[in-house]
Amino acid sequence: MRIGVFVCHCGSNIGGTVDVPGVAQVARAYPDVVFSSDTMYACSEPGQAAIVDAIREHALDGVVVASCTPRMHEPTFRRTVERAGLNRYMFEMANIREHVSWIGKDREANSNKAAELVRMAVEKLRLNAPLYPKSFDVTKRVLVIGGGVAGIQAALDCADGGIEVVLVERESTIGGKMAKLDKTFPTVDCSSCILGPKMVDVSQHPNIRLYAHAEVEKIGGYVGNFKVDVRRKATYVDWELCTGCGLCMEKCPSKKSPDAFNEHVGVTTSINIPFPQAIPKKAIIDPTSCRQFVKGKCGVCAKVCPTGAIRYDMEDQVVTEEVGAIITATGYDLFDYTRYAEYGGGRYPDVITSLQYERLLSASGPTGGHVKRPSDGKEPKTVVFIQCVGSRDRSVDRPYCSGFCCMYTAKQAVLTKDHIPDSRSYVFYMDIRANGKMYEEFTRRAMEEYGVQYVRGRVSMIVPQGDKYLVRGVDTLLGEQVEVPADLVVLAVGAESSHGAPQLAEKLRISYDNYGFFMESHCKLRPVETNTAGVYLAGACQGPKDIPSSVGQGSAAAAKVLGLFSRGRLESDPQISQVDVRRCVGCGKCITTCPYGAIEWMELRGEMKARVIETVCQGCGICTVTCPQGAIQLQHFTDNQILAEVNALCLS
Amino acid sequence: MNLAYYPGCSGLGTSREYERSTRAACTALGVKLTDIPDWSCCGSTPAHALEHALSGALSARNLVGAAKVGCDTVATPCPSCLSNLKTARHRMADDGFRAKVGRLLDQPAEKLADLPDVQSVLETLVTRVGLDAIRAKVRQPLAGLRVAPYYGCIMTRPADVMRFDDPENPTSMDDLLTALGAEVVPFPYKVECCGASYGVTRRDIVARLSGRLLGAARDAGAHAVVVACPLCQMNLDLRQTQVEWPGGRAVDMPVFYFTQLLGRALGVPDAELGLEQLCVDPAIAFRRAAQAVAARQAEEAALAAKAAAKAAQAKQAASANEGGRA
Amino acid sequence: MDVTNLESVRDDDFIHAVMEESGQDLTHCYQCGNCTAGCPCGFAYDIQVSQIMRNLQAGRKDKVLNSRSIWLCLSCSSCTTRCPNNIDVARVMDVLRHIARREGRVAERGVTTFWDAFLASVRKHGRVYELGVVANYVARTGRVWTDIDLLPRIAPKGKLSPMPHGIQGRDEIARIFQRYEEERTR
Amino acid sequence: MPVLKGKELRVVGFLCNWCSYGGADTAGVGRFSQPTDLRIIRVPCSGRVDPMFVVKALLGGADGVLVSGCHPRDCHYSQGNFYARRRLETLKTFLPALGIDPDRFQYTWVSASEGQRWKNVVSTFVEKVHQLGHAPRIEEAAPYLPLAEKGDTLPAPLRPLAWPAAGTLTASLEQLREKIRAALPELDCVIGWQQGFDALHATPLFMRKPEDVDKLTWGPLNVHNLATYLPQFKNRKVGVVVKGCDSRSVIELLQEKLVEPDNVRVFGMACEGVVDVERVRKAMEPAEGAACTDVAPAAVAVEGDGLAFEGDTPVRLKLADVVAEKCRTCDTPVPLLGDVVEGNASAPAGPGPDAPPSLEALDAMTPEQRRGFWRAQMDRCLRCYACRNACPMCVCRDHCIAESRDPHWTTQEGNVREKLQFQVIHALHLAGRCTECGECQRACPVNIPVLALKQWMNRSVLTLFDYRAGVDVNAVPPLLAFAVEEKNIKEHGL
Repeated sequence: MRIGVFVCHCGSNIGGTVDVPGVAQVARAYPDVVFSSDTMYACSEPGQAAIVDAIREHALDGVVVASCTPRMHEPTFRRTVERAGLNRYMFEMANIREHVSWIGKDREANSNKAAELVRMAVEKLRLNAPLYPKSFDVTKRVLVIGGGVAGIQAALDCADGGIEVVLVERESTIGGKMAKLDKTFPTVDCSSCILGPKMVDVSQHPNIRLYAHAEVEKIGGYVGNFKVDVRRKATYVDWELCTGCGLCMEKCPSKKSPDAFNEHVGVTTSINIPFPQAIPKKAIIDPTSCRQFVKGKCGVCAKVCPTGAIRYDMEDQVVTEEVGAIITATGYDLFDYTRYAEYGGGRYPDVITSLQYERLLSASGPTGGHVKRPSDGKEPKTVVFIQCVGSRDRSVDRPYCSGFCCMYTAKQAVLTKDHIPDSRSYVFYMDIRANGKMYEEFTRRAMEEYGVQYVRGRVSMIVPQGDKYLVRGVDTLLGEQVEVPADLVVLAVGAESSHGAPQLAEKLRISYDNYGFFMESHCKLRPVETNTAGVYLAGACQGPKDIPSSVGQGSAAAAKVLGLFSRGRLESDPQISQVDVRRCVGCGKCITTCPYGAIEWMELRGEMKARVIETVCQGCGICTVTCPQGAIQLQHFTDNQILAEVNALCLS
Repeated sequence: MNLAYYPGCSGLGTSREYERSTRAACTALGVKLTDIPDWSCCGSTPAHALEHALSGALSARNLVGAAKVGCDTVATPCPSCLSNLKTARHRMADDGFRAKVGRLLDQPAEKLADLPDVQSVLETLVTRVGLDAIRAKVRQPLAGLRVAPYYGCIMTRPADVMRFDDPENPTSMDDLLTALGAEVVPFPYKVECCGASYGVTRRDIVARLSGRLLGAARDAGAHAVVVACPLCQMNLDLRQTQVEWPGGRAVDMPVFYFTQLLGRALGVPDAELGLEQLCVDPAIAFRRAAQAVAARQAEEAALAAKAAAKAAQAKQAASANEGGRA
Repeated sequence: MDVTNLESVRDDDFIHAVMEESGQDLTHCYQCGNCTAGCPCGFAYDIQVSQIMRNLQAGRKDKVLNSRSIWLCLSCSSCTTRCPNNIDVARVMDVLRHIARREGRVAERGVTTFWDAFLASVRKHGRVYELGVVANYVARTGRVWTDIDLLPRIAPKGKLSPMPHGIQGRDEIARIFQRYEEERTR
Repeated sequence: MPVLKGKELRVVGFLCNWCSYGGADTAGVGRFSQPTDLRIIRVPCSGRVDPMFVVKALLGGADGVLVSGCHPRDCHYSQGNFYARRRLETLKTFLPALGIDPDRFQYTWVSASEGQRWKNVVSTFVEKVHQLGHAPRIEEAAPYLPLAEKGDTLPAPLRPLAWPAAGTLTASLEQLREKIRAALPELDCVIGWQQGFDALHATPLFMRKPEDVDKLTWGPLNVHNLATYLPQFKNRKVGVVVKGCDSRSVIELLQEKLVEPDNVRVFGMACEGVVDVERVRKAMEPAEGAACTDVAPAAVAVEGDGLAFEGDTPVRLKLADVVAEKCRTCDTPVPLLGDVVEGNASAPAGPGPDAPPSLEALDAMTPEQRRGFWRAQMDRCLRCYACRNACPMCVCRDHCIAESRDPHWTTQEGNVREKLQFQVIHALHLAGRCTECGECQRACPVNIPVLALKQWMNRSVLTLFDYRAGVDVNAVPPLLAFAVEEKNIKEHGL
């Protein structure tokens, strides 16, 4: 083999503490090394040109570059050697910057270490073999999990991009949390006015198939070819027939059913359509409260339904969909504020959550948009908002900032003034986090134009006093204890991961953090990708997000999917395991341990052998360690290649 | 389960009635209490405010004593003692602390590694005897008595040390009193501090804090406050004449130990419960309760009468018609 | 008010001492003020508890140890219970008292005098002798009228025992105090 | 270029590409100064780190080896570090058997963002290694042979032994022959024992015709574990006669699908223990210098609790004195599966598990002695691979990596390091699979107590995963599985 070694100064980054020419000179003595030189910036244009020239001039068939971390420039140099006609895997890097020059000052020790790292790289390279990526077909359909604003955006962008979309929503209508909001910051425009049209588009788009009141049950396959089982939960109404006329709601005799859409402010009928703009606008029966199910007799809705759509005997149904990519947009849930006993732990009727307050403010809400106290229906004159309830609080294991509470609180305070001009609002806050376009200006307006009283400090406890609530807190800027007799207290509850998120993550084989939020590939540079190829993230399932960033991510994820599908076929990374059938004795240990189910049985002349499904294998190498015969080897990280490195260090 | 009993110093003095009623109630419920031989003071606040190891040593001595007589659990009526004993035991997990205490007690530290568990008499009653058992034994329910349950600030806090009930909104005493037939008023200041031992040195503090508590009880329409802490009882009862009543409106607010009401409901003679040793006359509470009951009965009677009258009228009218037709 | 030179007022040893003895990480405090908000005794403090915490972060030893607040803390644990950062604030206050006592700084003499009287009684009898404590306190402070108004209320109840309840292990207790003092002076 | 100076030690690191390698980069970007001793090998996942790489490095002269992966649950490949944790922990508990200080090997978790943590990990570990100093090389250790005479196995402390007591199990050979004759028609062959070249040696018998069955023998001389032959009969119907211990090997083979349940017919005999031929010879050796073959007896008969040897000098030996090592700790005299001839129902259970003699002896040694011990033993190793060929679980056969070039785990050099490397490979490959049938040791022509290594490994596996091989056909071997929270593995502070 004819190997060329290039040792990089990286300006003074490496040259400063490593004898770079010395290392290059030592490398010349290494086996199969026919050319070795130092270079100022290997990654620079001239640097790469030098490599290309050397390859041609010295007929090199392998290249080692000793410079920065391969996590930085391996792809760069692989392209370089490819330009010179080498296979991109006939290349190795020695990391003599992050792992040498930057962590020690001892020039001599550094130079030694650098020389040895080069030696290791050379020894490995000697055993490298050209690898060629395989390509395979792609099912150009995408599954979007979650029909909140992020999921809606992703679905629409994909659909407009011309690919089929399967949108799965857990609730009976799409719209998510945004559909429950009255207005949105910082422009205070009506939430349903801007979301409604998008929801309609979803329902009418020829490329979108919507499964509402459904959940993802099982996910198999791999990027380009996923197989997904979707459980369509029984609605007890045949949606093919239901016209959403709402007659059943008018006539339904059991009117005490929990009203989930209105955050349990008030109650609703057992058969209902959550709200006028619901998509799909179809009725659904709540069997936990419906008389037909509880008492076994009623049947009113069945009688009145003009299209005879009621089906009390309906059962769940599982459908299978084939898709090439998956976008998760499962959003968030609200922190359970009843864990704060000092705030009444749910015992005080007029201490409510911010989302409940949205419903009170909303014209489509239970009070028709008139702000009334749940307890006595009176109009509150003094409203206290408490921020960071379940955010930035280690004591309830919610140390993170939920991000959007500061802004929606300011908005709600502003709206309160609009609804009740003679009211006064207080906001207890720790810091105002308004880092978005026009956000800071908005909170300023709340204070300056709407006279919202911002009090810097937490609230210690809420005490009922007559028909008011004494809010006892602190004004840390005054350095004094303060109290406010309030008519209504609104808790700015923080965001937590959507319930069931970890279970879904397991199905998707993506990782999630301690709080159940999904992990992105890279917090800065790959924010909507996951470490599982073909699975993308959008919106608050990755961490608390406001509407603009959720929508942004929805589009970003869609762009990723469209990009993925823009190629007719996908290339698979050739750094995957390969079975030497001559050595394989068919014990199946590799099949047992593979986390991806990427190894299958195959019969060869009457004997069972293992076979790697190239498109599924992710190249972890667990199987290689499992196989006692060393019959299954992870390409580019074979036993021999790693042994060569070990021996280069130990035996030499 | 052998239960050791640690009365606490005030049980020999200002809270004799707590001590007496506790023993009486426990006897009535068949809870056997083994006194810790030659028990000593836990050092209370003055000790832990001076040095944690000193407080630890004074407390540990008693826990060791309890272990000596073969008890695995120590029960004490006084939250201050409770807090010190529990904290001492809690901190023994730390080798450094244990060693220090060992030196003060002049005992090998490992002897302190595994000390008996500590709990309040309240906890003993609600968890070991159980509300159902108690309910079954009630002879004269506290009908009509509206009470404000006041637990005091350290009975349940800090939560990780005390490990009993909710630190912010405890309900064990509420449930107990309800089981006894009393009516528990919503009382938001269950764990708010009364001013503790500052009565002597900073009367103003106690006057204000205890005043707020009594005021809240008054406004909640309580006939009496029920406490589980000698210090609280002293501040609310003995010092009731010193407190600042919110709105300046003072009332006579009897302050019971929960064990006294428990005993009474179980049919223990008042004499054994030391009711006469309360400063604000307990009779006031019972009188109010009686009045409440009477009022309610009167109300019900009136309603009944009304209904009867209506019925009679109807009947008359009916018969009149009959006559008319005849 | 004078300008505070953060460099010159900062006493790192003090910060470390407090962290060490209380086992609490002061850097966890982000000044939400919840401790102050819930402190029943805040009205009597000269420095609110959250500001005590802030001053601790700034390492202002004198400011903290000379405050009245640390002596007026009722040890009710409201602050500890509600701290969003799981800081045992009450314990920090305790530790501040320890350090202050060691350095002989006491801004609320009355309080410590009462405590000393209390402990003296424990040391002497093994259990607290209430009348003795009050008498001792009155003697040391000369506040002869302390709670005189309560006498007619309590006297007839026959609760105050005229004599201390000494225990056999008296000297045992005394030795505990003795060793404590030796440790301290060492 | 200056050569490496004495101040540095040889520390090898295996880092996963996604977390720890990134963490090391982060540390570099943060300019966190670290000891220069460490040399990092980049692998895709900690699950790719074969424990044998670590052994290779340590035997090859590394003073310390550090493996680092993603934190549990954060594995880029979702499960790699879970498998790694089990494999590496097992290795860590095994190293002392070779006299290698387990502190020289450490594994831990560092994420790509934890630059500071990486610095600490490296500093702490390298400092630890420096405390331990240069790693003593096994091939340089002073030979240590605690042996009575040459050719002897380990000095097995001969405790008074109730078990095995001949005659307690009156298993009837005739019954067995009947069963076999009955089954023979639908079987290609049934494997049993027959008398070998002399009365002292039994040898495998392959019965195909009814008359072959008459040659079948039974008794304490049936030392071979016939399960070893089963894999060769793959896809053919075959019967096999097993002792209690042999039956565990069959179970293991079934569990690993190396033989098909429908193709194997198991005939079990309740066992009374087998002899250690070496001991018998020794016991019978008449005079100094007489060669072993001289003492070959004309016939051997079981009499009560002993064996009677007829010949020029008749000898009677108590079975307990010449019994094979494995029988001393046997707790499965009656086969666990198959068509078993129970014999006497009142079969006494074995003596139960107490440390096997070889293991006991190994335990008794200091690390230094162990190095010397293996050095001396490996000097004697002929590298004939009889141990492997006799092992019922060594199913790779001619694919054994001991002789392959790809992968090239051991060279053909006849030195201590390479020989020991093979023994370690054998032990590691048997982790959670070995039933301690002892064939490896019995087969060794120079009596190297190689079984001790497997016994040590089994003990580790038992304590770490409370798992025993060859008991349950449906069990999953611990190293082919993992638990998100490992009960008996506590992360090592780094």
